[in-house]
Amino acid sequence: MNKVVKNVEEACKDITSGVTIMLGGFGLCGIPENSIAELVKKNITDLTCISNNAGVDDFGLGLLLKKHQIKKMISSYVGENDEFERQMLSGELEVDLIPQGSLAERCRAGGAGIPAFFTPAGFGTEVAEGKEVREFNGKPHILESALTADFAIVKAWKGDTAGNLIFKATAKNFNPMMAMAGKITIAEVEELVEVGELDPNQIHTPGIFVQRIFQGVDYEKRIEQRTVRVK
Amino acid sequence: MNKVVKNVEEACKDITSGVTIMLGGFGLCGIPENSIAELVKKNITDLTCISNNAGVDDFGLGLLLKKHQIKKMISSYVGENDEFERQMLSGELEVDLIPQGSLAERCRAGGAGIPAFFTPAGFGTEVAEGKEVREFNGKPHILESALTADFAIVKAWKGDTAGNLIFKATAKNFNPMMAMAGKITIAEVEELVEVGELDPNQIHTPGIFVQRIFQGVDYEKRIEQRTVRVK
Amino acid sequence: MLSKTQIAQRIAQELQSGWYVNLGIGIPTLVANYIPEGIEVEFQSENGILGMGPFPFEGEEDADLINAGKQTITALPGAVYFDSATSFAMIRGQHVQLTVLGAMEVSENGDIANWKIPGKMVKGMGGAMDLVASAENIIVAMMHTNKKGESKLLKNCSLPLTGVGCVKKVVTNLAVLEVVPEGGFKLLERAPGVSVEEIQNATEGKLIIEGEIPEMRF
Amino acid sequence: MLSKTQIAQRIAQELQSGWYVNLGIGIPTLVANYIPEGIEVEFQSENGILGMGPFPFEGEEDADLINAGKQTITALPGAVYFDSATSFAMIRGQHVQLTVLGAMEVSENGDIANWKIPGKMVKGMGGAMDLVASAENIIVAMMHTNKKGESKLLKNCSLPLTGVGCVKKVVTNLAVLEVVPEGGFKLLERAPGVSVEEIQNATEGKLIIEGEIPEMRF
Repeated sequence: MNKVVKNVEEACKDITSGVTIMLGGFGLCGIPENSIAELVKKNITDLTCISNNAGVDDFGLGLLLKKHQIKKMISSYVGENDEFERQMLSGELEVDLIPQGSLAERCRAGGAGIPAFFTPAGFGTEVAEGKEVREFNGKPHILESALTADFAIVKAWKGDTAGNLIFKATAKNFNPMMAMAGKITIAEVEELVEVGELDPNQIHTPGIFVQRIFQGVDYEKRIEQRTVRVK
Repeated sequence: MNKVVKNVEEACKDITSGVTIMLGGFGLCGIPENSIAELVKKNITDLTCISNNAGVDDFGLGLLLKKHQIKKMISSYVGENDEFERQMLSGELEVDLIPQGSLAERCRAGGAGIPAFFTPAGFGTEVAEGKEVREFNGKPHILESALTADFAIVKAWKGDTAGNLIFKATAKNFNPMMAMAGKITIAEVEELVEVGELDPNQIHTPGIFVQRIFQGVDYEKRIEQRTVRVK
Repeated sequence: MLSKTQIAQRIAQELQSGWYVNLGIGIPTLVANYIPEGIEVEFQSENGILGMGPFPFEGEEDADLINAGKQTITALPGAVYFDSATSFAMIRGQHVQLTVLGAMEVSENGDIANWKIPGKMVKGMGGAMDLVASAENIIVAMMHTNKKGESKLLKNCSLPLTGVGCVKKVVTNLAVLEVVPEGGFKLLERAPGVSVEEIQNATEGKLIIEGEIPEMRF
Repeated sequence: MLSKTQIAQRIAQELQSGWYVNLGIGIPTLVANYIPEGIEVEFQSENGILGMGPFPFEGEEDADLINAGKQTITALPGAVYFDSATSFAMIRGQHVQLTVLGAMEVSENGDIANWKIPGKMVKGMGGAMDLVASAENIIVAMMHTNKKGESKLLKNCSLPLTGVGCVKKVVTNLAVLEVVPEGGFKLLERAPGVSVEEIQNATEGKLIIEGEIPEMRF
């Protein structure tokens, strides 16, 4: 089952203004750099972006923010971005903040056909406002609903032509759940191989969740906080 | 963090009559053979076993059934076992049948701190009796609750001393979710290695879910339906 | 009248390239043998494999590699193994485009009963309830009547249900029928040599006959 | 009075062998530097690693290997990487034995506020709400008073809450305090050279003082 598309233009060809997009990554780690650049280039607007973070001013989703392409962000932490702050405080940008674990589980639920689940996270806080509360084992929980998106864009380390994906280290993060939850899931990979080259025991995201895959180019893989020790 | 115990006796030392045990495996594939043999030897009774299947007459959980050690089975399919049938029809054995996907998800939920979730599986059937029904996206769903167990016993292909596990092919099945859902999780492995020998990108079950691990012996790995083609 | 393998062969004509397909035990399993030329599909087995291949050659069986029927199988290039929660995430999340399974009864509103006969040994529903509750596209493969000659296409199911209002199409030894949204089995095709009257006589549920009913073609 | 590193050092004394531990950003991160001899713990970072090691040597940074603070890190032997859903399954499922995090306010019934100041830029709660709602054992590491000299240990939190009734212990620059089930901060230890009176004066919430309060030992 061949899911390969020629390049990022073809992968993103039907992404239009107003759609909802999930984007994998944690901070700048494991983000779909090629696709974000293409979205910037396409100049589409009014996007709803579901992503744990919002990039930095000049990289990641910050590039889309700068051009006012994003109408609404659904995230857990958006702290490293001045332009984000400006747009949020001025009311130009809608922001829906979600506990990180609930965000991950809501994406997984969306992909797994679970419309809603109970979690203790956020009980008694403003996150619980308007949500059903129920006690289980003596502890209050709130009902959270599934998230899905018109497009999910993920970045993997290796992928095969059938869309099977392998992630590297902590660049995995939100990518697998978002891959499950996209109506159309686009995977960009550092290395695209033929089917049969990946060990079927080692695949993180089965190709059934991926509709399009392409070989990415020129990965910058920027480091947000370079922390080192001296030899 | 060393989770290694000397042998199956030590791994199962505090499993007593009346406890609830989850056991990985699908049919006879990926079942914890060593531990089941030890439970038989220990002669404990009144067990509640959560397992997708119930083994065959002379292997797998069938061995525990034959000695009347099981009080209740929670399974999705129990079709290949005459003794099971006899005990069930005579009322000696309680049986709770659960849709396979709901069983898997309920174990995962138990391990993931999700006390309950909605699923469409079983709506309008006797599985839905007494359960809350709610419509999402125009489709009725039922509320299912998490499953946990006093002990979860899983079988892996490779494991390291920290309890990290790798499964082989379709012997993975229910093992990863059950590993998450046991208050005490015991892993028996075909090959026990030192930490550092498994690639951290390839581990299926992180050691945090495993309390005890041991190197199993004498795996029979019986095949239930030997189907072949001729060269 | 179709043989069981012909039922499978007819269902195979429904396959579309790019589909992921889950085949139940029995007649549905045979569908894999008749994939039309040029059609590329991938088979999911709910115990944890995508890209299921044929049975292994003798001596090459692997106890760790089975399908949901517990049969030894092989994996094709591009295959992937996964746990049961992920497997049913695929099914429940409607990532599997077609489910083919057997049934004891189907009702004219698409209810299906295929797991339990009161008073008889109950083997369990396995993954059937998840599959029928979630699949967008369900084809039932079965004989049109039971061993006593009674119709299995009914006004209402008499056996405990597996799922409600979910069956879209039924392929039997006599006919191809569509379950229409307003209720009823719309007759699409006749088995070679089988008359509309014979099908009508073997169908207890509402049979909808519109215009000329073509014979199946193989 | 303790320095920030001494707060971390005191918290490190709470570690028990076999524990999986999640450390928040700031003072909590420093705890990893003071693991007592003979104690074996493993650090979980919620972005997807168990078995987090020290910072990499210069030139060995890997953009794909970071912690939840987005810092480049290394992995110890026995480490494992996982996705965010699995990470929070560990946290929500109480497989992590200890969570250490900072706070802006803690109330005498264990409420915590650490994510939002009305009128200021909101950065988001990240994983904090999941961590505090689920952890069996939460230690808050913070200064006893804010920059204006106002107590951060309160009768009631004034800021929007992160979690309700969840904090078990607070280690500040002045004291170690236990949040008792009936409500109140039970004074367990004083920082070297700090008097009970000083702690009382810096604590707005109910302070419970029973018998002689020992000084911390390092």
